Amino acid sequence: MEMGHESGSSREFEGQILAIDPIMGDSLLLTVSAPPAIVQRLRPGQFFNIRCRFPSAYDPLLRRPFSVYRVDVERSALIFLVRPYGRGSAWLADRVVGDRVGLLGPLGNAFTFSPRTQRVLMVAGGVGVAPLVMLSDEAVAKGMDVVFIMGAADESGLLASSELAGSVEFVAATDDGSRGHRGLAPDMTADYVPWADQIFACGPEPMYRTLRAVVDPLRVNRKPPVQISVERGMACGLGACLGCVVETRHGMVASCVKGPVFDLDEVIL
Amino acid sequence: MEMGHESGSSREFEGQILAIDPIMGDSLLLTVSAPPAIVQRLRPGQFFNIRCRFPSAYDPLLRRPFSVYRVDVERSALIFLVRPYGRGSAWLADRVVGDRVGLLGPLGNAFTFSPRTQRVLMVAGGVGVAPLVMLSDEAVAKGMDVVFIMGAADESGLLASSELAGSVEFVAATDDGSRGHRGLAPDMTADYVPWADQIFACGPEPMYRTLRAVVDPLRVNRKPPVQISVERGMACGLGACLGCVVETRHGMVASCVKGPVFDLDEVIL
Amino acid sequence: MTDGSPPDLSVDLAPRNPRELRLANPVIAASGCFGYGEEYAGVIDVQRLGAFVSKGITPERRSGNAMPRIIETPAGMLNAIGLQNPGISGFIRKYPPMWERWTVPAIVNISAETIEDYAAMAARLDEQPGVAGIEINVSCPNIARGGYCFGWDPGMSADVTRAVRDVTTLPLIVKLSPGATDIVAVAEAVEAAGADAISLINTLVGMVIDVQHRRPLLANLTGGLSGPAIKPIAVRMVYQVAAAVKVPVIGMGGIMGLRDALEFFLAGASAIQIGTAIFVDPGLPIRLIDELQAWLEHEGFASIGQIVGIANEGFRRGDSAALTAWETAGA
Amino acid sequence: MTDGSPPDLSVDLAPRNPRELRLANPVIAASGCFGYGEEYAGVIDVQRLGAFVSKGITPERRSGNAMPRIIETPAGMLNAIGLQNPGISGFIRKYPPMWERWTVPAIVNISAETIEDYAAMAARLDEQPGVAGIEINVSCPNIARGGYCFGWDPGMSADVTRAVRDVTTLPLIVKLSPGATDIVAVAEAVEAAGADAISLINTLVGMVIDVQHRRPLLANLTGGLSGPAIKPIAVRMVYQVAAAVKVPVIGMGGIMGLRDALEFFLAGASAIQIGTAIFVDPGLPIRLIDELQAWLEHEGFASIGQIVGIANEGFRRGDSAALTAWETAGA
Ligand SMILES: Cc1cc2nc3c(=O)[nH]c(=O)nc-3n(C[C@H](O)[C@H](O)[C@H](O)COP(=O)(O)OP(=O)(O)OC[C@H]3O[C@@H](n4cnc5c(N)ncnc54)[C@H](O)[C@@H]3O)c2cc1C
Ligand SMILES: Cc1cc2nc3c(=O)[nH]c(=O)nc-3n(C[C@H](O)[C@H](O)[C@H](O)COP(=O)(O)OP(=O)(O)OC[C@H]3O[C@@H](n4cnc5c(N)ncnc54)[C@H](O)[C@@H]3O)c2cc1C
Ligand SMILES: Cc1cc2nc3c(=O)[nH]c(=O)nc-3n(C[C@H](O)[C@H](O)[C@H](O)COP(=O)(O)O)c2cc1C
Ligand SMILES: Cc1cc2nc3c(=O)[nH]c(=O)nc-3n(C[C@H](O)[C@H](O)[C@H](O)COP(=O)(O)O)c2cc1C
Ligand code: FES
Ligand code: FES
Repeated sequence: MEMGHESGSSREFEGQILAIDPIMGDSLLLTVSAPPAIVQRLRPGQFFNIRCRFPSAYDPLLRRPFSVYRVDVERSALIFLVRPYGRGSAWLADRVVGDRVGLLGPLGNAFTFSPRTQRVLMVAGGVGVAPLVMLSDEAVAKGMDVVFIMGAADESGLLASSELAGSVEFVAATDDGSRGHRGLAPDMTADYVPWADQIFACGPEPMYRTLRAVVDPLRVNRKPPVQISVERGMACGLGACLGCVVETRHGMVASCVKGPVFDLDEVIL
Repeated sequence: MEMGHESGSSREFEGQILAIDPIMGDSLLLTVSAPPAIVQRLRPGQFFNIRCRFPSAYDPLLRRPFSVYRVDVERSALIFLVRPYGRGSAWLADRVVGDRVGLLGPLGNAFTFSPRTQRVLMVAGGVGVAPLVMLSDEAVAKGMDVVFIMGAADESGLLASSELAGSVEFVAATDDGSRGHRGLAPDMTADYVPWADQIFACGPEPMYRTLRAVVDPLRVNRKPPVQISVERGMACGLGACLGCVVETRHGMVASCVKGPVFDLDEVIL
Repeated sequence: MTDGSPPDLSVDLAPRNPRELRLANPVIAASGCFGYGEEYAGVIDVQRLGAFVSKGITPERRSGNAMPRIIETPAGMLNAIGLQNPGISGFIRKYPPMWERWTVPAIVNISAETIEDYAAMAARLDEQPGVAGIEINVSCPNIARGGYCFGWDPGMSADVTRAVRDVTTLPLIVKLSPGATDIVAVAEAVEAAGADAISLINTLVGMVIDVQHRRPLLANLTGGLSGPAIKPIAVRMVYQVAAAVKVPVIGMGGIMGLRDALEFFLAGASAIQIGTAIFVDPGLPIRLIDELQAWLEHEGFASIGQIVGIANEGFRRGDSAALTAWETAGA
Repeated sequence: MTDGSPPDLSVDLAPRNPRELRLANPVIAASGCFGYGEEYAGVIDVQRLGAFVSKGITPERRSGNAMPRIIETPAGMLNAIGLQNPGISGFIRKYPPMWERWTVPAIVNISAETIEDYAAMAARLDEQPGVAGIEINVSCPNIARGGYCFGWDPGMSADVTRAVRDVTTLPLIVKLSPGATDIVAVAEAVEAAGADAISLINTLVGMVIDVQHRRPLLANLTGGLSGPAIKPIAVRMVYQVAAAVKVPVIGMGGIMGLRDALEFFLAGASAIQIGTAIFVDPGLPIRLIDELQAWLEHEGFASIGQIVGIANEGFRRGDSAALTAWETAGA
């Protein structure tokens, strides 16, 4: 492997918050400026490790990974979906337009379409919706048919279907039945498994176990294949610390580099 | 000593920021709401221990002591002069109107006028000006004559004389001579020592050593007496940790309780 | 699960001592962080505390170290107060008479440089009204052993404990130093020597360099590190020690809120002490009492005792759940 | 003071070894925080570093601990990676050939559970092109001694050092464990046993309890505490050890910026390692090189060597400035 002896192509930079918009109840969409080369080349499923504190205060210490929800090529900006949950995300949600945030990325691999895919099924749980929005945009742009299943605790946690292209079929599920089907997102997938060429899922880990239980009996020769984005506590985001590993058929691999997207059949959850 | 077995009179409360005004270069005046009983009884020289971080982030950990610059009885508010210096004060200076801050106080003793005092000399160094502004207000209200000497690094660090009552004689000194006399505040005091009934000083510790060197040869029988407010790193602000002690003729005493105001002749600096 | 009555927060910290150390609740203000109790009287309802521990008392009056004595560190602080206190005689004249009229149990923290001095202080406290118990601070240099800290050595810690035990029937807490490589060995030794309870952890020794003046910032050069920064170390030691001894363990180190407090109980602490947090959040100890009660009720526990040690399977089974080599070494 | 040329940042970390360990600057990426160097190639100019230390290598391939392996703590983090690595054979096939084409010195961190295994690994590294030195991680359990950590005992640490010294002439750094009560005794022992340099500190053992699930959060139960939280402990130990030994000391623990780095140099470190900070601020090590140079220039020093240990008067005088009893015990 040849390494740059000159100053390497830095993936660490500061972005400026250009816009903050409410979404999905108490969550926010943060539009953050980024170099054009990064915005243009970004692939759906990739993420950034974001510093969620003032530089001189060391608590909370670590960066937080956030998937890209969408890119805004015209403004040369990345859009993140932030749910104020714990200390880091709450800090981020507390920013105002004009503030600067430290970004490291793009990191990780991406969701990939197979050459002949025409019909795609998205399965999103909560803020897991983020990378699937960008992926849906891309699928629609490629002329694919998209069914987008989304689950949330209640109505307020659901994505507004207007966030997706008009051609996308949006299926909602809520734990309390306040909108759409009562139940979990994976429960809604059964009808679409035979239809789909590929399935893409993003949500909490228990969702994947349920998803596997639902789709496996319906799949033939592991088809349609299922790509999932796993969520692990992270430190470096670059494959150096081995704190974020996922157990796969080929051993423990860093989910920040070999993931976060994995084939459901490859990972041991 | 009898203690309240019922819930004690709490001196810990949250205030809301009502106004933020620039002063003295990069410093700010923060107007913070407080219970009327506290505002009305506050004495010049007392201070509050202010939490300078989000409650869930533990760095910087400790509260920071801030003297009261003035009270606003009508709005039931305390006014603090904040110089963004290190991590805590920078956090405080970063607040916006409407934010809440945690206050503990009032703490400490106060400057005191002797019964027959008519002429008072104030000697302020930098942000040490804060408690002397409130003290000047009080002196003027009591019909005293006030000379207010203030030193700063340069012109931008000086208090605008309009911040003081019109009858106060304001004498400025700057290290670089950009306004007023070139030199330190204590150097300007010599002329006024014989005139003054009492001297009140607030500034960094080296200023007191200089002040002592200037005034001592001019005083007769330690008159006029000099009260100074000392600045020590603090933790509890209540006399419990003994981290803020000052060496006096009577031993090591907690400056947060027996001070911050001391008689210059009592302390060993 | 619960019969409608609120969960029982009370705890006896000296079950093997007839004199008992029964607390209405398991929240204790830590030594050196609460003065002699009176300092916080105007701020919180001191009498509601489970107990409080006095500033460390020494045989003679001490004026403490030169300044600066404290410095903030990342999520923590260093202190080198140097045990400023009136000495055992001055202390006895002033504080126990005041405490006698209080309802909250007052525990006296004692520090000395010889075994004889520890014992002599304890003997004077033995029949002192107003004193509910003694906490022995073994994080002091043993002059007879060239200044090697008592608390770093199981034998020396046990010797102090035994000497104090011989002269008083007061409930006796021994407060361990985290500087000991094998904290479990020290705990077992002081338990065998007669400790009624074990508290931990005291501060870790640290230093901050004043870069501008190119010398250590504290006048004493080093100081004791406390606050949230040390919490993971404290929880680990409580987990280890609680599994190894039968006497109650009192956990402390960086507790800033309910979740931190629960970590210590689940790790095996029967009670907790709050130190540094009192400086920044004086209302915390009282709030914790209410929050603990509400949490126990919500989770369906009838008493605080029911959650002690439940994060440690070995503790629950009643066998000593020593950590494996890799676990203790860190990895 | 300076003759116009920029201050000299270079340092030899193995002055008593003919093979030398000369670094262009004293900023080193720490073991476990920098992978094998290539991970950061796309982010920073790795070749500008003074050196970097590889992830800990073990005799056999290890898949590491179960998840979760890391958890954030106040101003710090706990890790229990469990030394996931390809083993010495897999390692030698893959990395030294890559490093041979780099200009930055690569140091290999080795971990084992027996003295023989340490020596066997060192022997294989001895003539390996691409390897500039060995860092022995003694924070591992010694299987032959019931799992007692090598690094907690001066004798055991010296035995490992001697065994490795016997089989290699490579520059040898021994990395001390802060779990040792008497860190100076361990340092002196490994110096006598042939260490060319001493690095410290490794992580402190900590635990976080997952309150919701009522069990330790890390699958390994405990983990190693690193980051700013431990900096005061690290600075104190560097100050003590640097005053006691003649070999260069490499300081680390919570360095997040220039002031932290200077604290370590002033305390007595000849070089520094950056660990946890790389995760949150990957640009830091390179920035530090420039900032150190600018600071030295501004303060009128001709070389980094001129500031080493100057916060310690005894160090400057050349006599062993042991801390007094109260200083080491904390108080
Ligand atoms: C690849 C990836 C993409 C993500 N994308 C998004 C996104 O688009 N939008 C979004 O809102 N979030 C996203 N997340 C989650 C996000 O990174 C944060 O984890 C989340 O915001 C919570 O962080 P916090 O600081 O708010 O909570 P914290 O304060 O960190 O605490 C949250 C809870 O988790 C626990 N916890 C913290 N760290 C760990 C750990 N390492 N192991 C186990 N428990 C731990 C804490 O104890 C606490 O109970 C993503 C995560 C990953 C890995
Ligand atoms: C009674 C009193 C009244 C005060 N009134 C005012 C006021 O009205 N307005 C105002 O702006 N400020 C006032 N101060 C000062 C204020 O409390 C803070 O100290 C100041 O704002 C700096 O805090 P910081 O967090 O910004 O800086 P920090 O981040 O704390 O750092 C400042 C510098 O001091 C060093 N330092 C920090 N703590 C200590 C310590 N314990 N010992 C030695 N060095 C230390 C740090 O290393 C750093 O270099 C007052 C102080 C006292 C004691
Ligand atoms: C300012 C200060 C003074 C202390 N004095 C003593 C003391 O005199 N005796 C003692 O045993 N512990 C003393 N301690 C240690 C605390 O009681 C406690 O063990 C330690 O601070 C850890 O708890 P914390 O993180 O909650 O503060 C002191 C701690 C601080 C911060
Ligand atoms: C994720 C992680 C993995 C580590 N792995 C090793 C290791 O394999 N060998 C070793 O000697 N030290 C290891 N360390 C310890 C660091 O090299 C360093 O000694 C410690 O983290 C203190 O420095 P810091 O606070 O700058 O991180 C590891 C630290 C971290 C955070
Ligand atoms: S986060 Fe460090 S290896 Fe993935
Ligand atoms: S700040 Fe604690 S005694 Fe003054």
